[in-house]
Amino acid sequence: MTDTAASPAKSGPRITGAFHRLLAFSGLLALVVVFSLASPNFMQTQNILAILQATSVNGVLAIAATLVIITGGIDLSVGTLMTFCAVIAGVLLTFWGLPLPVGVVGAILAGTASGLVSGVVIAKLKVPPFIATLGMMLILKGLSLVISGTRPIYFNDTPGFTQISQGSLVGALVPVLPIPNGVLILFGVALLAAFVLGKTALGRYTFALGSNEEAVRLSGVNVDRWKIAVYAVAGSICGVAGLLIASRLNSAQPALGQGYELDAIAAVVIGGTSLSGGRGTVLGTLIGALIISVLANGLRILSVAQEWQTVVTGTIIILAVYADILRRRNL
Amino acid sequence: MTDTAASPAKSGPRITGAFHRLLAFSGLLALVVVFSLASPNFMQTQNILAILQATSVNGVLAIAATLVIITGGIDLSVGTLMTFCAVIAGVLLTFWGLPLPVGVVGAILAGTASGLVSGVVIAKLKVPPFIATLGMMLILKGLSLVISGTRPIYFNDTPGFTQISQGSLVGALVPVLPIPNGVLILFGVALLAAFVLGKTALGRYTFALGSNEEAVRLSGVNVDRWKIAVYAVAGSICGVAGLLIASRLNSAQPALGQGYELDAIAAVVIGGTSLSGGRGTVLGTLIGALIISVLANGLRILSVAQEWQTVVTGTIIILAVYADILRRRNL
Amino acid sequence: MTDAPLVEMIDIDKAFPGVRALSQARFELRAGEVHALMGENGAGKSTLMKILSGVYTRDAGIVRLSGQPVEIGSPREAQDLGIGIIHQELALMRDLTAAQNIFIGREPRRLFMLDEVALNRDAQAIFDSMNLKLDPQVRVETLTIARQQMVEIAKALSYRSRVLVMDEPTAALNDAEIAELFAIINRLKAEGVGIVYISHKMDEIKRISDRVTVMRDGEYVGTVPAADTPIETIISMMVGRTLTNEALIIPNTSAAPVALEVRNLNRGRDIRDVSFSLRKGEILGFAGLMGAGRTEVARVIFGADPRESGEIWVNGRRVGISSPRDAVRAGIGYLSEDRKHFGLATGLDVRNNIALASLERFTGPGGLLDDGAMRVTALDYIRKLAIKTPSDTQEARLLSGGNQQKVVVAKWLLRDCDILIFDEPTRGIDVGAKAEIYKLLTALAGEGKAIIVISSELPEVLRLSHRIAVMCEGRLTGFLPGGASQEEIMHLATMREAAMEVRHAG
Amino acid sequence: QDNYDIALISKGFQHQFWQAVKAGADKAGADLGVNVTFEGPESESQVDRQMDMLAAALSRNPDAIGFAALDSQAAIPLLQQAKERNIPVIAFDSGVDSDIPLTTATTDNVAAAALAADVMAELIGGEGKIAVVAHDQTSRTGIDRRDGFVNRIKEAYPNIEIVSVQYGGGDQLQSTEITKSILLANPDLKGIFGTNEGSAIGVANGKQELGSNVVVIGFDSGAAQKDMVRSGLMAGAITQNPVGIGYQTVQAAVAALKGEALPPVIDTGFYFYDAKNMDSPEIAAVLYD
Ligand SMILES: Nc1ncnc2c1ncn2[C@@H]1O[C@H](COP(=O)(O)OP(=O)(O)OP(=O)(O)O)[C@@H](O)[C@H]1O
Ligand SMILES: Nc1ncnc2c1ncn2[C@@H]1O[C@H](COP(=O)(O)OP(=O)(O)OP(=O)(O)O)[C@@H](O)[C@H]1O
Ligand SMILES: [Mg+2]
Ligand SMILES: [Mg+2]
Repeated sequence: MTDTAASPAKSGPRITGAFHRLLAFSGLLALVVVFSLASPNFMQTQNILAILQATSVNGVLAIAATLVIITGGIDLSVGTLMTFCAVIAGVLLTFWGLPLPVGVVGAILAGTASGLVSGVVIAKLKVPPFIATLGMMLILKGLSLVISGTRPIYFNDTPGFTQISQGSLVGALVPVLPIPNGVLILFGVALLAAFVLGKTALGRYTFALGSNEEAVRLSGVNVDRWKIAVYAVAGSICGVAGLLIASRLNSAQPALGQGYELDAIAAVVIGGTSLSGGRGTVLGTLIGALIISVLANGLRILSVAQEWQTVVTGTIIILAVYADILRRRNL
Repeated sequence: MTDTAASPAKSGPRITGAFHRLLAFSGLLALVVVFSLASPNFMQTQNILAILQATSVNGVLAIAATLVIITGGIDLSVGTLMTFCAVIAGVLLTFWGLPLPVGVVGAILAGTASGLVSGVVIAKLKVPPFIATLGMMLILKGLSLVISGTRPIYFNDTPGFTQISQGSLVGALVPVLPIPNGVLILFGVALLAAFVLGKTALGRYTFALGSNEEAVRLSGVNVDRWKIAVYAVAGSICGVAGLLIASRLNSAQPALGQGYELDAIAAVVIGGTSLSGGRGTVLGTLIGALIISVLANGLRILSVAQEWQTVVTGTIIILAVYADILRRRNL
Repeated sequence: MTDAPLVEMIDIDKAFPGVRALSQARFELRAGEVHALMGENGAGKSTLMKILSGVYTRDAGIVRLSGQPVEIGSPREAQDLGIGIIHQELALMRDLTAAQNIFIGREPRRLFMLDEVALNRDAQAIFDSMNLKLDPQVRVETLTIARQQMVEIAKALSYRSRVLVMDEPTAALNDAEIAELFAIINRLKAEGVGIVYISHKMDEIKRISDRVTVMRDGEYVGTVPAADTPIETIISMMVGRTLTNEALIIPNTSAAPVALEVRNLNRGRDIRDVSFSLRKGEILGFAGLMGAGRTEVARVIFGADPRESGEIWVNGRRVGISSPRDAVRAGIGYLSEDRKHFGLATGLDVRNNIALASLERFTGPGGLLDDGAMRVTALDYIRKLAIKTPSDTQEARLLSGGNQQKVVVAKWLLRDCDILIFDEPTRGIDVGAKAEIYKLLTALAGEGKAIIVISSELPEVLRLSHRIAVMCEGRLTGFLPGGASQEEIMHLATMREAAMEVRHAG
Repeated sequence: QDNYDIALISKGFQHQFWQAVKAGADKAGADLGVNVTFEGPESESQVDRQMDMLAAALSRNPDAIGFAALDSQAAIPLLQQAKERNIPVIAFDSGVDSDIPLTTATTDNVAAAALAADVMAELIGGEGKIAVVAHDQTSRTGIDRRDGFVNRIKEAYPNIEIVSVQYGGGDQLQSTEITKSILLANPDLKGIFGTNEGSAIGVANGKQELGSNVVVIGFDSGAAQKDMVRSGLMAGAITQNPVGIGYQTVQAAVAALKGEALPPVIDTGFYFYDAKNMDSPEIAAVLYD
């Protein structure tokens, strides 16, 4: 907000949005081109699918984080919440032997509930989002271990379960294109989130809150309710991520999840969403997530030594965002 | 920030500061009292010293983070930078067999340099602090592994080295009070940082930047230079942390450090520093760091099951901050 | 030095994405003169001055300082060249104290340490020279805009520049401080400082300025001597037509039902036992000095701040208002005096800012928004209020100050409340648009809406109010009938701790 | 000699144990003239990250894959792919619930930890309080070593009480703090078992910082731990043969590629070492820096 007057560069939200898309795309494309040239194995259907599959979980988490970040908040609990939801699914399906749909709905509701809690703590108790979600992160982490008895819960008795992310509806129809369902779900969630952000009141308030919460409050809007709603929706999305990862591993790994919030938030910011709130796009986030997994995959394909992988990743993340900024300025 | 005018509670900086101190203290005291009642072993000199010792590294990192956060930025690289500096010390002292002082200075300068880089990337290239320091976090992590050859560097040939944090000057004078040097260093750094923030131009601009960067620029201040300076100072402080941890482990552990940034930032925010910048105190941060380590220590002393430890920690962090907020409101 | 003018700006062009802010703009300033820069909202005044003070770089044109061509690349360079500016939008560091704000970048030092004592002493000295009672150590954030504006002025003065640009310095001030400011300006003038004075308050132009330069749509219209040019001429130069300023007609609302009644409102020292009632179709003006408590009363009625005691009755029903939402539900709307912090969602575009208070109206089943309808409505208000913006999807923060204010006004007009509280509604709005807004308010009253207008501009209060409430130090010191004299108002406005006096209000 | 490309996906990377495995693998690579790559996730909880690594490795079309499964089931679909593409898979460190791996080069962690328990019991005279600082609460090795130790104590040494089992994530500093609080909470503690290098070093650090004389049994080696054992700060430690694991994994892979038959399990063994025996050739051979 502060730097506006001085930077005539920044212009209307739609335009910025459009830019970000273009730019982020260009960064992504650059990476893809480089890797394709560097290794014949990169541009294989198999590998592309592997990349998409690898993006699905972090992508979904990043979308959840996007909603929260646009309100000017932050959600550190996405990772452990994902795990918590996976564990809940495990309890419902494996411990209690309930049918698959119950597990799916249960996991998502668990996410919604936990999101509600974060939302209430933030909106009603006025605890800063960073602290509230940091606390939730730890609480959920502990609960996952407690509930699961600190060991993985396997879904072997629920045959259909692995299909959630590993099966391929598309593949069933178009055998040459065995896109895993996990990827479809990612795109589904993305479309949904984009729709909510762009076309619904919730979305509009999400941006408004991030832009100037007090002004919204003084417009007679029930700020608290909408804020809570955003965190709840984000929570539900983490529930979906929980199902994806559990289905992918055919198990709920209770210790998983911490540290994942960083990747998610990174994807959001690389995607051009500002941590100060008020602006951001789901598409940008998707691309941010893809950049991250393309990088990881590509460097592995080139079998770059692991310690160098981190160095390169760090550098490229900075460069990608810098390129983005340059283009915007040169307008 | 937006709701300020609406909340007459908030008043002059000195007062708010005073509050935070009081409040954070009260939270800390509450914990101490509870644990003392719960376990006779808690209030032992030995244990108090253990807690302080345990606070030293995270405390120093948190102070570094405080400076950056007051400018409205964020530094995710504190943890891996600490490690990087430790490795540099290892290279200088063990690989090249240089004298102790060189290692000390070298490690701190390494921190300064890396801080400078982050600062330049943020101030000149206008890359958001989150991304810039995320990138640095990864780069430094990789470099630590590369430089050290992915193995710990031991300081066995530098006898004095372990004294840096484990020795006890105080103990030498007052045998009953063997306060480890690491703790002294923590308080030393804290005093220094408090002085810089309160009494020097750098400190003034640190607050000014976080308060309204554009206004500072319009006032004809060389914003970039000061911003870079802040990151450089923060980097040097991370260098000190690197020496502390290396001295404690009598080795530079190249794999350590990631994840430490979260504890550091948590301490800062628990200490009442706002992530939106413009306000914050070193004392608050110290107390935040103490709250974290008292909690960890206390719960272990009571040998609470680890999974429950996380749950309790999460809850108490939220409650501590909430109590803080309540008091401020009821003014 | 030569007798070349202090500042010459010739054929300045400046374009922003989608906007041509300046084209061939021209301006000249002599040493020791006060040169008023006039123009409608969005005419390009601030942009021109931002170019002079190094905030923006011009696309084309020449800038000369005492005859020497200069490139002013940054605010710092401007300062070094002796050019100081008071920006239209307050640019203060809210977490810092007044003194720290004033001397940011030029703090007195002892060794490598800051000398707080000297800092506060110097700030105090400046305040004293302005006859301003303000604690240098108070945090700016806790000050009302009026006082923040005074801090900005003090800051500008502290630079001792030879060119001082004042972009609507009095927008937030009322007569008392304006008088002080003018005294200061005259002193500087005597010292040979050249002053650029931007304001939408016509009366001030005559009082203070020597010459007037008028701009329209980013272009230079002309420069005239202030003394012997009638205001009407200047206005017509600005708006390109002559405005008819029809007189105030006070309707008899004594029969109309009471829309809003406030009983024994209390809040600390800011509000002390305030009671008044407001009838449908009535416009009640609130006058008072800075800090009198008008804004505070409004905020409390609106539920933005908690009240300690007192009752609020709407249409004869007592309503428990504990949040702005309750107030809006009860049909009360409040336009804040501080658009930047409490009015505008600066990151959102014009369309959404206008719709912000009425989103549910555009929300269909499933929370679906009807952007089409929002667009139509927004465009309608953009036309009605002549909001200067490239499109209804322009980000609000990119509008000129006055146009931002119009957007906030539009938001509340759209919300269509029965009771509207306007706090400094025409702050920074040009004469033409002011007239429009006055018409609108009168029309709204005509439709039976109850309206409160808080204004620090007495002429505005007098122009609009059917009845005038005057506050002093948190107390209602009296009511006056519409068309009362400025003297009567000032008398009540300065009536400290005296007995409440009510002249029968017509 | 055809230059095979062998991808090893391990459970970790930075930890000395895995670096030792890597060293062994690289050595075998050099000896057998094959190209070996080695990577592993940040922490042993990141099962899905390991999947991504395995998937990327598959995309690379290596001649053979070595895989140390973080989870005994999660990887099966990917291993299936490998099988379909006739890429031989050698499991190392921990097995997989599947017959796809041609062999598993591993240590019996349960038995190894049980040995640690026996030594501990002997050193503290068969009675008293002891504690465990484990490196991980959920990973296979973490569970096996904890349970191997705890169960052995329960079965064989009724007079020994395990007062606390806590987890330091293998992080030296965290393990140090944990150890100190355990010692301060139980002044009469007699012994502590650290279940991997990081934990063990942390335990020894804590002991040193408090000047306690508790009996410390470690796990794995590494320069620091070796010094601590030599100096007596640590009574001794169990070491596996990570270099051997790495070496034999690659060796087995090459053998598989050459179509040679492999035993279902290659037990790479474990050993207890202390100041006395650590310089004997057969022990020194399995210790690493
Ligand atoms: N940073 C910017 N980006 C885009 N357009 C801008 C920017 N700054 C100003 N404008 C546009 O330039 C035109 C001139 O703005 P300016 O602020 O100079 O008007 P003004 O004369 O100061 O109006 P007011 O009296 O309302 O302050 C307006 O149409 C405004 O929308
Ligand atoms: N001298 C002052 N210093 C700081 N705050 C003040 C001062 N005077 C008044 N205030 C604050 O301003 C509020 C009362 O002034 P308020 O703004 O409501 O009156 P007003 O008549 O609207 O004055 P203004 O024209 O400045 O808005 C209270 O919150 C009070 O704390
Ligand atoms: Mg202007
Ligand atoms: Mg006011």
